[in-house]
Amino acid sequence: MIEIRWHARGGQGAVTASKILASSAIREGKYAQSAPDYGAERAGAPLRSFNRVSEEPITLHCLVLHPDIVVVVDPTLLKTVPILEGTDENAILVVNTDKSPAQLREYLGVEGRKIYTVNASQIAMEELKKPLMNIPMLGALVKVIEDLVSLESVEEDIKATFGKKITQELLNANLKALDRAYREVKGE
Amino acid sequence: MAVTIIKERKMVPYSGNMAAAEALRQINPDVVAAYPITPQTEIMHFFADFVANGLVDTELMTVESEHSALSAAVGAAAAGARAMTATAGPGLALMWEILGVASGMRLPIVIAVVNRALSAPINIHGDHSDMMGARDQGCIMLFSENAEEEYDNMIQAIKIAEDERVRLPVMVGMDGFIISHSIENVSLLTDDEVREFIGTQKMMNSLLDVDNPVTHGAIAMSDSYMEFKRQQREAMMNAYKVIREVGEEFAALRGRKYEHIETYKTEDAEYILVVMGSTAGTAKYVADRLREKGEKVGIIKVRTFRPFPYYDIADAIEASNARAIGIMDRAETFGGYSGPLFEEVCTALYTRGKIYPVTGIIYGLGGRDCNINHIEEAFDVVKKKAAGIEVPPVTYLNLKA
Amino acid sequence: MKGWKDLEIGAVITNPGSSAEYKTGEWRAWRPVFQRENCIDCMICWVFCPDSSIIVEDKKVVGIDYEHCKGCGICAFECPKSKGDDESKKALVMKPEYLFREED
Amino acid sequence: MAQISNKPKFVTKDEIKVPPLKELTSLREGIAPGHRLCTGCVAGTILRQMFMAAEAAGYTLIIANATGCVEVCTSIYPHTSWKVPWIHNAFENAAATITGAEAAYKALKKKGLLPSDKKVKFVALAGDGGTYDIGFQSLSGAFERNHDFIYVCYDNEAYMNTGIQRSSATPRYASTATQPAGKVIPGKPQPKKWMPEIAAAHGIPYVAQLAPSHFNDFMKKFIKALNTKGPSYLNIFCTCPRGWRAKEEEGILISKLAVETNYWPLFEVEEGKWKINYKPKNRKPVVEFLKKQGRFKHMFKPGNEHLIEELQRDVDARWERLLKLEQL
Repeated sequence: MIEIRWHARGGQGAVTASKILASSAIREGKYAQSAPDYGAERAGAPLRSFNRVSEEPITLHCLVLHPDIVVVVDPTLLKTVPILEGTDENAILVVNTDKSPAQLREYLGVEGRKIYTVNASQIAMEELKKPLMNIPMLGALVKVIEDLVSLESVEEDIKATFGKKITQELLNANLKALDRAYREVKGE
Repeated sequence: MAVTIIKERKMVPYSGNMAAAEALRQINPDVVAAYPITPQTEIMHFFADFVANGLVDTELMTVESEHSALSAAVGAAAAGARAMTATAGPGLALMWEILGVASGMRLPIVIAVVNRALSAPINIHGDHSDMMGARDQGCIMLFSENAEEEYDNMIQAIKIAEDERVRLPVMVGMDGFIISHSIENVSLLTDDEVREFIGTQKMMNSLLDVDNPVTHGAIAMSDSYMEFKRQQREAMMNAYKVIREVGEEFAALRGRKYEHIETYKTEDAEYILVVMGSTAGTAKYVADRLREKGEKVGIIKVRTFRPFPYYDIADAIEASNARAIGIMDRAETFGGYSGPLFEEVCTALYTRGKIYPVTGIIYGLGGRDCNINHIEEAFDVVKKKAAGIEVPPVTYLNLKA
Repeated sequence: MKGWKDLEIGAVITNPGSSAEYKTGEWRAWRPVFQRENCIDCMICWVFCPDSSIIVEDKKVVGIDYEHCKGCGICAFECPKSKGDDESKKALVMKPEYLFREED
Repeated sequence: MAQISNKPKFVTKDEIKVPPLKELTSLREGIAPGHRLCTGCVAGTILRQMFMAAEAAGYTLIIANATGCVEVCTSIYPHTSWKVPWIHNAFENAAATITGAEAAYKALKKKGLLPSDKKVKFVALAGDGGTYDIGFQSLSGAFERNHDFIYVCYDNEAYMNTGIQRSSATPRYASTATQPAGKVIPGKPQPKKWMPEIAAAHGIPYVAQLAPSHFNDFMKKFIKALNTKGPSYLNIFCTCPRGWRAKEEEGILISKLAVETNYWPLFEVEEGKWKINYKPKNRKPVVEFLKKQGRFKHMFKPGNEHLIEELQRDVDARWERLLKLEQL
C-alpha cells in the first residue's frame, strides 16, 4: 500500500487531483482511497488531502500519518506547514518549485528522502493561464512513482471528470500541463 | 459523478455520498424530500442531477427544513409511495419529533443519515451523536463501514422497511466526511438487479385509496397506546429476523453476506474491541498488525444498532477467549457510564449471565481522527483491564490532555 | 378493545365514520324539540348544525338525531321560524333535557 | 422533456353556483357525528360546509390535519369521524404532510399505481396555532413549492385545545390563559397577525377569508379553491364558545356580527387581485361583536372605554387597507 499526503491551498485543485488519482487507480483494477481533510477548504487556506493505493482492499479509515509520498502543490507552504511530518528517510517528496532537487534539499535542510521538483506554477500559468497546479503535480507524481498509475489512466480520468464541464480547449490545456510536468519533473 | 444507467456490474471510484445517491437512483423512489445540510448535501446534488436528466421518476421535494422533509415523507409513505429522505447531525435532530411519528405510524421510510456531530460547539464532522440521540425513536438503524456498505445497506433497507412483518423506518448511517466525502472502490449492481431485488412496493392503507378511506395518526388514549407500543416492539423483533433474511438474500446476489455483526478474528481472541462505522475498518487493519506480532486480538463490528443484536454479540464473545473487552463509542451519553454502544454490549453480556472485564472508550467526536495508534492505545487499555490493572471507566482516545 | 396482537398496526382506523358509534347525545343539557308543523324546510338549522344532527329525508327536516345532538341550540337560535316568545309557533324549541330523561 | 413551467395558475373564473341548501342535503356528509368537539363548536359546522362544497363539486378530499381541537376530537381510537382519507402527523407540519401526499399522488399516477381514479383534492387543515404560529414555516414552504392543495385554517383566535392560550391570531385585548386581563395589563397587548395578506404575498393563486355564517359565500369560495390549480389559502372564522366565553347557541350569530362589524371582512384574492365580497351597508360598531364574548368583558369596565376605541381603530385600519388593496 502506498500512502500519499497532499499539501495545497484551497482553490488549487489538490482535492480534485487526489480524487483523480484514486479514480485512475480504481480504473486500473487497484484499490484506492482519496480523503480530503475537510474543514479548512476555504480558498487560500492550507489544506491536506490523502491517498492510499494498493493491490489489496483497503480498510483503513483515518488520516495518513506516515506518508510514503508528500506532494507539495504550493511552494509557499514549504516553510509554513510541517510537510515532513510523519515521513521517514525513505519518503519521497514531490514539490512544486523552481528550485532543483539539490537546492530544495539545502533550502529545507532535509536529510535522506528522495526529492523531486517540478515548476508546476510555471506550467500552470503557461498552459492554463491560471495558478491551478493540481494537474501538473499529478503528472509529476505519476512519473515519479512508476507503479502507482499509468499516465494514460490519469488522462482517461481527467477526460471523464472534466469532459462535460469544461471546453475542449481547456481540457487539452490540462492534458498538456499533465504531460509537461510528467516530462519535466526532476529527481536528484 | 456520471449521470448514466448501470447495465453491467462494475467497480467505480465513489464517495459514500455518491454511493448513496446511486442507490437512490437505482431504487427510483416515488418521493424524496430533503433539505441541505453538510455533509449530506452532495447526496441530493447528485440525486437532483438524476431527476433533472430524467433518470428517475421521483418527485423530488426540496423542502424548507428537515422537519418538513420527514413530514412530507410521512405524508407520501402514508399515501403508499416509496418515500425517502437524507440528512445529517442537526438535521436529524430537527426531524426527531417526526421519527417517532413515522415509526409509530409504521411507515417504511428510508433515511440516509450522514453521521455528524451535534452542536454546540457547531461541528460538521463525523460522529454518531445524531443517530445515537435518536436511538429510541423506533427506527431500524444500520451503520456502514465504507461506501460500498452504504450502497448495499441502502438497497437492503428498502426491503427491510417494507416487509409486512416490519413496516418501520430505516436509517442507514455512514460517517460524515470520512466515508461521505472519501473516494473508495464501490462495486455497483446493475439497475435491473437492484430493481428486481427490491421489487414493487405493496401499498397498505393508502391515503390515495379514496374508496377505502383510512384514518392515519389517530389519537390513542391510555386504553390503547401501550398496545401500539408493544406492536412496535414486536416489529423490531421481527426486523431482527428480516434483516438477517434480507442479508442472506442479498448475499445470493452480491456474493457478500450482511449480518447484524461482523466478527473479525475473534475466535481465539483474548482482547476484543467492539466498534461501529468507518473505524471498524481501521480496527481490522490494526488487528492484523497485532496478530502478526502474535497478539490475540479481535474486532466485533456492529452493523445493526436497532434492533440491537444482543444474542449475536454475546455468542461471539462467548465463543472467543476474551479476557477483556473494550467498547468504542463515537458518541457520548453524558452522565451515563460510557457511550450507548457500551451500555448495549454490557446488557448483552449481563443478560447472558457472563461477566467480563469491560472498558468504555470514547473516540472520534466531531471527526477527531482515530488512527492506527489510537486503536493500539485502545487495545492497550483492554489488555490492562484484563491484567487487573486499574484503568479509568472511560478512556477518551486522542484527547489533548 | 382488542389485545395488542389484534389491533391494526400503526393505529390505522379502517372503518370510516365510525365515531357515530359514540353517542354524544349523552352530553346534552338542553334538547331541541322539533315541531314539524311549523317547519318551512329552509335548511338553515341543517347547514349550521355542528354535529350533523338534523335529520333530513327527501329534502324535508324530519327530526333530530338525539344520539349525537349535544344540545348547543344553534338550530333553534338560527331558525327563522323560532323567534319570539310563542313556543307553539316555533319549529325548534330548546327544553331542559331533564324533562325528558325523567320520562325515560 | 418533463414539464418545465410550474407557474401557479388559477384555472377557472367561471361563475360558481352553489346548489340550494335543499339540494345539498341529499349529498354525502364527509364527517360523521359522534366527534367530541365541544357543544356549539363551530368547527363542526365549518367541516360540514367544506364537505358540502366538495361533494357538490364532485371532489373527494384527502386531508392532513394539524394537531388541534378538530384533530383530537375526530380521531379518538378506535373511532374516526372521517369518511375520507385523513392523516394527522404533528402540530406544525400539516402543509408538509399533505404536500408529501400530493407528491406521492403525482408519482404514483405517473407509474400507473393510483388505487382510484376519482377526482381528489388535497387539504391541509389546521387551527390558528397550527397556521399562524408553529405551522407557519411548513405552510410557507408548501406555498412556495406550488403544490396543488388547499390550506384551510379554522381560526378561533387562540390555542383552544391546550386551554385557551394566546396565539398570534388572538386579537388585541382578548383575555387568554397566557395573557389574562389583569389590573396592569388588559389582555393581549399586540394586534392580530394579518395572515391572509402574508399568504397572498406568496403569490399563490387563491386566498380568501370566509365565515360559516355566510354559508353561500363560504361554499362558493371553497369550490373556487377546489377548482384552483396550485395552492389556495382559506382563512375561516371559527367561534369557540368555551374559549371566548360565549353562549353555545350564539356561535353563528357571533360569526355574523364579525362580518357585519368588519371585524372579519369577507374578501378574496384571485391571482393577486383583491376583492371585498361583502361591504356592510350599515356597518355595526365592533362593540356589538365584543359584547357577546367574555374574553372582552374587561373592556366594558368603566375607565376602559379607550380599549374598545383602540380595537375599533384596529378594525377600521384593516378595512381601510382592504379598500386600498382592492384598488391595486
